[in-house]
Amino acid sequence: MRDIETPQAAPQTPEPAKPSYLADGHTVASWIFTTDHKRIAILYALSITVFFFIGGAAATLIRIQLFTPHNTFLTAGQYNRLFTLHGVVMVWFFLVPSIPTTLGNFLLPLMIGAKDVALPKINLLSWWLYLGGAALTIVCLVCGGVDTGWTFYTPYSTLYSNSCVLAAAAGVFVVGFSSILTGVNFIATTHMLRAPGMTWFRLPLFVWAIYATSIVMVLATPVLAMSLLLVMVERVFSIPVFDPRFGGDPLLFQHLFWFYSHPAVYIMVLPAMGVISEVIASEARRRVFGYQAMVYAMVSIAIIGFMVWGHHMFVSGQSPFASVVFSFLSFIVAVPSAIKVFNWTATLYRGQIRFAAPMLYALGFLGLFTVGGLTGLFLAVVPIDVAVHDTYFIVAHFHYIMVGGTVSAFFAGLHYWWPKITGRLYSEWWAKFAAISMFLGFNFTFFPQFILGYLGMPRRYHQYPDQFQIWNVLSSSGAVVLAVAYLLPLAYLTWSLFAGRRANANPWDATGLEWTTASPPPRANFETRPRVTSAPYDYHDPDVGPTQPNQPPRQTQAAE
Amino acid sequence: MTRRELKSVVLVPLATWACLCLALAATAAYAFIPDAPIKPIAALAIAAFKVILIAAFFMRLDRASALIRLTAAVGFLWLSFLFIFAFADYTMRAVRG
Amino acid sequence: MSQSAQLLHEPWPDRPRETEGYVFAMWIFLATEVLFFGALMAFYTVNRWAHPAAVTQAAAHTDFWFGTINTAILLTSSLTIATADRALEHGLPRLARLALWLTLAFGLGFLVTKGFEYRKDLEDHLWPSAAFALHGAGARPFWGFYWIATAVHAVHVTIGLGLIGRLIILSQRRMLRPRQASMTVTTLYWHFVDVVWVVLYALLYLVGRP
Amino acid sequence: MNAFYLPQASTQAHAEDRIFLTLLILSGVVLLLVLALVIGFSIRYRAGSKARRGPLPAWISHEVEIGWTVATFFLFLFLFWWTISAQLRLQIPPANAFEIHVVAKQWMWKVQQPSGVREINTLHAPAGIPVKLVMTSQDVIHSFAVPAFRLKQDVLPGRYTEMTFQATQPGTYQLFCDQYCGLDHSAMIGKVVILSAADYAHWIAAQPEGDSLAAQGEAIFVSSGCGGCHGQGAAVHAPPLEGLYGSDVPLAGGGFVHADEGFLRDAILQPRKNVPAGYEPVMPSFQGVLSEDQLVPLIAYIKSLKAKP
Ligand code: HEA
Ligand code: HEA
Ligand code: HEC
Ligand code: CUA
Ligand SMILES: [Cu+2]
Repeated sequence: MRDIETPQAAPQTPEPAKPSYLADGHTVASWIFTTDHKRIAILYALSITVFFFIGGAAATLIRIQLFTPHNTFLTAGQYNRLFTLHGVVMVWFFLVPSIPTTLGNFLLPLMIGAKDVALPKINLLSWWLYLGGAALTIVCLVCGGVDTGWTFYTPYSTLYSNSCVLAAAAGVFVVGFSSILTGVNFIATTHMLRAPGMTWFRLPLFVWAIYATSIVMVLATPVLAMSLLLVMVERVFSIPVFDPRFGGDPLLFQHLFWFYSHPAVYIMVLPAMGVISEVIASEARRRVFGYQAMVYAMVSIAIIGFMVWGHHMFVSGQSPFASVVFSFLSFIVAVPSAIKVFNWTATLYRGQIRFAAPMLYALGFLGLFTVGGLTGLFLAVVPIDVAVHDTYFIVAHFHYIMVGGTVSAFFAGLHYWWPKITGRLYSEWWAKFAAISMFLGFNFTFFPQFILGYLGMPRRYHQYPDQFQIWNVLSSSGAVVLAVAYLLPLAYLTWSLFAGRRANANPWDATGLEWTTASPPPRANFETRPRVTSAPYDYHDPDVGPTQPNQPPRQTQAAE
Repeated sequence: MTRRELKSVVLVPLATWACLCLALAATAAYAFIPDAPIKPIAALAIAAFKVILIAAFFMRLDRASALIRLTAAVGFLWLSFLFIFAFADYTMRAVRG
Repeated sequence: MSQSAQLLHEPWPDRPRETEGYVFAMWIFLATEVLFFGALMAFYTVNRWAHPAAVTQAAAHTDFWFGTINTAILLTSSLTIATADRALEHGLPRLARLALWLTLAFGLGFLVTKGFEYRKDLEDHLWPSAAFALHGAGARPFWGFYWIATAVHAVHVTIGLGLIGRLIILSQRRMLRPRQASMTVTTLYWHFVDVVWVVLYALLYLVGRP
Repeated sequence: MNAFYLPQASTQAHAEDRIFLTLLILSGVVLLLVLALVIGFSIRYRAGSKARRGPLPAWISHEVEIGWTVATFFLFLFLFWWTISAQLRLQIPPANAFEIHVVAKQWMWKVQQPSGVREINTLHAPAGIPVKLVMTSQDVIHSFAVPAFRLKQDVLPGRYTEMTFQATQPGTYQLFCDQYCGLDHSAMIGKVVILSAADYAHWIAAQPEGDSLAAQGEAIFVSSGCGGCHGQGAAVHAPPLEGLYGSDVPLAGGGFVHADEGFLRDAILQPRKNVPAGYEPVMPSFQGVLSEDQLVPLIAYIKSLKAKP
């Protein structure tokens, strides 16, 4: 807190050895009441890790149950509560906050050359709201859990479910406001606090990604909040909102929910795209191919992403003509994603490609995101969606993008910026090993689910007809590999904190302002206010190309 | 108080408020005219007029930067997405292929 | 805290930039609020679209006078807070404080009136549960909307009153400086609360009059 | 039913599989292309390799960027057009489909054949002709899904949804509830038995003698007192129901509404919703009085009332 902060002399006299933000106060209060964006990033990182493993434990139990067709390991009621918990926790308490609140919080001010985010106290409030939402979710768990599915469809959630819907919905409501405040903060930061010379088209793509994500957070999340509020009101006060007996329309809930939840999938994938752009450019030692196209692609995903939500409702009883419109727009929104995949691929062309652990995760992302995205296109086709809606095909599609894509990217970013965040280097061998096992384990777990889905196995089934068993066994076995692969980083990253080699300011020889300051950075981020004089990703002379391996970047984007 | 202060601190807000009150009276009166045409549209149009007055003169959009104006508009633009696409469903539901 | 430490830790290079940033952030937040209330109004619109006659009939039971008086109160409170903001800007802190007190009073007046209106509604069995007075599909959702929308709005009014109270305390302690961000930000928020009410007024109180 | 193969048992299944296969091949090609490039570049341009890394002329990146953007866009446009036209062809309901009623509830499927035969968790239907399911739910949302037909449709409370299929092969196919509906969602499964037209007639005949759906409806019509107003010589001025189904009803508020099942349902449960021109809105609501199971035959009965010449 304030009084513990080092009472430094005036900033004009640069002192070489400012203490890092980690050394700036050691009490618990200096952490949980900090307004330092870097410390808040760490707080978030710890919180979402806890929730990732809660969600992962639920996934583990789900996969154990599905090992055999008529398993009685879990009762139907327990199973329903588990997949709901898994979905709710993984989406709102892990994946939505994951990259933005950890890497985004840590790096956004660093990358644009600012001392902090625009509203540091609001940033802290966001984290406390996250905790509040998390606490409500735990309350819900303790009271027996919730069994509506993460989608809270009415009238089941309002009139029929005998579970703790209220606490769960309230938890998501609260965490929604956490994400809104984060979005507000990041947008204001990006607009107001860029260092001199940091024009819009000199922003690193990660900043653009966070910016686009924040727009979606700010404009989509309130609709989720309202739809959940309506569910809570209908459930508690029996005020009919969606109740068909009194003229309400259950589909209205679905419209409102997906108005948020489709854009939310872009909240989950845009930051990942930002991370991948940074990692690939740095590891290929090349300027990102088509920088401007990448920017426009992300912004158009953020905007068009709001107009496609009805593709979740093709068989819901929505008008078939509306389905035509939504199908069309779903194709359109895929174009910018395609552009991004092509640009990443083209960035590799004529590079000096290194294969450090972050790059392996990034390549994993590239493959898995493409598979997930392509199957998304299948689903945008009405007759195919009519066949596979609410089957494991859907489950496979979104795990490919969210787990194969975003979680891989999260790990890529975590490894890439780990030296900056902690000042330590992890074991490269273990990191590569984990990356490869994650990729293999992932495909092993989720590829069989495409086949299951095509054969018609419905999702949210706690027991299933015998003919599906073989694929489920494969999937469950893969999940074991995956679980181990996810536990590995926990071990070697923790180990690196204590025994890892110290990292210098720029271990990857990368461009970007965050690499011009110390690892870990001082409380105020930079010794002097940086000034930016050139385009991002200045890895090589554009007229020559990266001619030598490990050529250091041209030092044009740096502190004054 | 200088003239400039008087205008900015008192006159502009007061004039805005007077217009708002007139609009309120007008919309209330119109609602009570039996069988007046386009009642819902009139009510909403006057409400929109009031909103614009408040936004422009009370919330100072009249002299705000382009960025602020854009931000103010974006909320409504996005809301229109919600309405347009939701009603793409509702209005077409009764129509048969 | 020393001046230099503040310079070191706050992200803003100077005060005007800071105010600009806070005002911008508030506008972003208001965009969020537009969608928050907008989603609620989508519910209203769908219900009215599906049951036009029933909604008109049900809306005839709202109390026109309470609604209209409250609209007038809220519009006037917008006037006073706008005056406060502008007075502070022009270096007239005493006028600003007076205007803030008036705003607080109007805001409370709004809530009190709303309370009386709620009592009357309850006496008329307009709470859409078992003893609901009206019939027909669409009537209950309409009144559901009434209660939810006015309650959510009242929560916003209450938060706004809290913010205004904070400004008053600051001004008593002579800590309100011209162009202070918290003044402008509170003003914006309060006006937005007014904007919401203006729309609600048209949706709730003007429908179904003879 | 085996682990590797799903029968194609309806015309829709054939159409869907054609599209699926095409997309599979197309995206397989795209995926292979992307992977080949990524792996190829990774090997060729690995750090320190001998490959040439000359400059990239600016126009190349520009043209290439536009090139693949436009190409993807038009490819997607074409895909959309092609798949949606197939869909629009499929979704036009044939004029005189064979109608079967389905009522879903937690956690079972109740089927009412036009002949009046009732079934639970089993649906018998003839092959070779279009069959239209008219479905509703008594509680939450369910989804009637037959993978072998590649079809499903959510079943909603308070509303009728329809699903039309034309089975191509007699056989027994799995029926799932695909929309999560609570505790025993995964037990809400059954079968669809497709019989040749002759077998179907046989099967109907072999069922215990019972009244047809319309006849059952007539009984409900009488016992619920509908005839007191809508019958011959009733004291109340109520619209005649003969020939109502399929006509366009003029409304008191102006305009017309097409009298389909949904209209009849609303007329009985929410009579204020569409008041026909020339009548006082005095009909009581039967919400909560008539169950979904009773509504089905009642509506079938009203549908069977032909206009008097
Ligand atoms: C991060 C999350 C994420 C992302 C990014 C996406 C991206 C996409 N999704 Fe997905 N989706 C989910 C998460 C996500 N989805 C979830 C969670 C659900 C289920 C929710 C539930 O019911 O519980 C779901 C469900 C879902 C459905 C509904 C299925 C159903 O329930 O019946 C549909 C239907 O259209 C769909 C489509 C798409 C499309 C078209 C994209 C596009 O944006 C994808 C674009 C990307 C590409 C297309 C790949 C790259 C492109 C190329 C390499 C170009 C070359 C290609 C060609 C030339 C063909 N998704
Ligand atoms: C970000 C999102 C995210 C992530 C990361 C995951 C991760 C995983 N998911 Fe998740 N999943 C969803 C989002 C996500 N999922 C959503 C939204 C749904 C829909 C819910 C709904 O229908 O409502 C869903 C549904 C879903 C289903 C379908 C359930 C059903 O419909 O019946 C399945 C089944 O296999 C599944 C499996 C997995 C697996 C194996 C992982 C693995 O990747 C997880 C691997 C991680 C670990 C395994 C953690 C390691 C921890 C340990 C090993 C500790 C173990 C401790 C104990 C067992 C005590 N998920
Ligand atoms: C008290 C008298 C009364 C009873 C009992 C009654 N109805 Fe009606 N019904 C009316 C009247 C009057 C109308 C037209 C005005 C309206 O919609 O209220 C009507 C309208 C209808 C319509 C719409 C017809 C059209 O042309 O638009 C249908 C269908 C219908 N009734 C069916 C039934 C059925 C089925 C029952 C019994 C379950 C029933 N009614 C019982 C009086 C009655
Ligand atoms: Cu019925 Cu699931
Ligand atoms: Cu989607």
